[in-house]
Amino acid sequence: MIVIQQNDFDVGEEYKALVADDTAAGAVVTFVGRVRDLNLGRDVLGLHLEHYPGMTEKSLQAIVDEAQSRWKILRWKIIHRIGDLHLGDNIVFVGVSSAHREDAFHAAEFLMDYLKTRAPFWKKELTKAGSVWVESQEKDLQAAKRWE
Amino acid sequence: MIVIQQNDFDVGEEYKALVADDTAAGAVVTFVGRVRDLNLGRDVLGLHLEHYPGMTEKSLQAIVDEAQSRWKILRWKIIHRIGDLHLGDNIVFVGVSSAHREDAFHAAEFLMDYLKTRAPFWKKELTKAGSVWVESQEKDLQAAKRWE
Amino acid sequence: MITVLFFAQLREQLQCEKLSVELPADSSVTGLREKLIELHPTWLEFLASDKLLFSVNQTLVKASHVIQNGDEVAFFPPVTGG
Amino acid sequence: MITVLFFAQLREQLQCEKLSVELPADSSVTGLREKLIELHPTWLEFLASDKLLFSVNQTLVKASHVIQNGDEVAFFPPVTGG
Repeated sequence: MIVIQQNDFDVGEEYKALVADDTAAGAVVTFVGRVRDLNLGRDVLGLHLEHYPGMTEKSLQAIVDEAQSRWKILRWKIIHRIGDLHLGDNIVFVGVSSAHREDAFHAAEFLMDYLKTRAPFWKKELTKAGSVWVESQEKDLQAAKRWE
Repeated sequence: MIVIQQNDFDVGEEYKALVADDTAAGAVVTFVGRVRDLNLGRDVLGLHLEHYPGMTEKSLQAIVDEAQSRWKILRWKIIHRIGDLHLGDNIVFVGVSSAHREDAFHAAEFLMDYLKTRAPFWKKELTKAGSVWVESQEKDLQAAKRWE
Repeated sequence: MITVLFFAQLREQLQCEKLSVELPADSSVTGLREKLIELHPTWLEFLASDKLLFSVNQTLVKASHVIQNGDEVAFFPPVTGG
Repeated sequence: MITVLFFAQLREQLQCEKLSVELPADSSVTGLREKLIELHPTWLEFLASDKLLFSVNQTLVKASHVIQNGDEVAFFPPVTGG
């Protein structure tokens, strides 16, 4: 399931939903991305997250479809927060369950690498020096290229 | 922290401990391994997990030391259950926080691959046909070799 | 009629979130971009960036993609979510 | 005196979890294995497996590793945790 919301999420509840009544799920990987204090040397106080309603969900579904064609996934969930976030807040959750750990690890990492480079979200950082739109990073493009 | 215990663990609580008061943690990866119903074609009802007290903890610490020499890890935790487990029970938890997702993903996957091949735990499967010690698997050795 | 959307810093630079425009048949995204610059000459420096991405009906496309009447076209900078 | 431990199926096969044994100076793990088979001839088929792993004082070692008086030596099958 793909969820775009302002509200926070609860990792414990998401884990429970990924495995509830599923005794085939031998491996579960979760990833959480958070607002951290230092990004590329800038002191970050918070973030504003913008997205493209409709296209964001569509892009994420295409990324999930691609992951499912590559790995055996039992259940998955992607949550991405939008709006104003503070230091230490959760931004994104990706959870994948599978019979085997290789599938769960690789699918989760792939989902994050593609989300970072293909899903229409934009971050504006609030720092002491003012607010500035985050530039895309070459290392994220390189990370996504590993899967081609 | 390394914990070997019979009791279950709570993924939500473990996530909270990994990030509490740490605004440097931009990325958190958790892995949970569970007792699944079908292993190598056998219908599994449950598991008995044996370990080598003392050496198990020492082996896991060596694996964590190796991971810390390769990736920038902020916090980490490994929990492995022992004794009798049932279908769908959690077996192992690995959690890693880092500034960046590559470090968190790779460290967590490395910890699991090395735990699987180097930490003295042994599984006995309970199936309808009786109980049998699990054989080590070539694919786990291959997974661990990727990191050499 | 074509609906055009702008996001993130591009939206702020153009001071425009959404507009509607008439295009000749068989116009491409490049043609739309030229039309927008013709209508708003000050947009040139922002719309000329070779880093901009384009979507038509919420799917990423190349600049040569041909636009149909009724399409929703968006221009935006490289994405930075996650 | 050397303390010897067995784990998992090996412990069940030998019907032994722990024993103490005297060894000549400079004995290796291989020497200990030979000594154990001498003391318990029925253990031959189980201790002969080339898949067995050995640890001395809770660190994995090779069969050529020399054992000191007071060491804790363990024999066990390949690990299967996680």
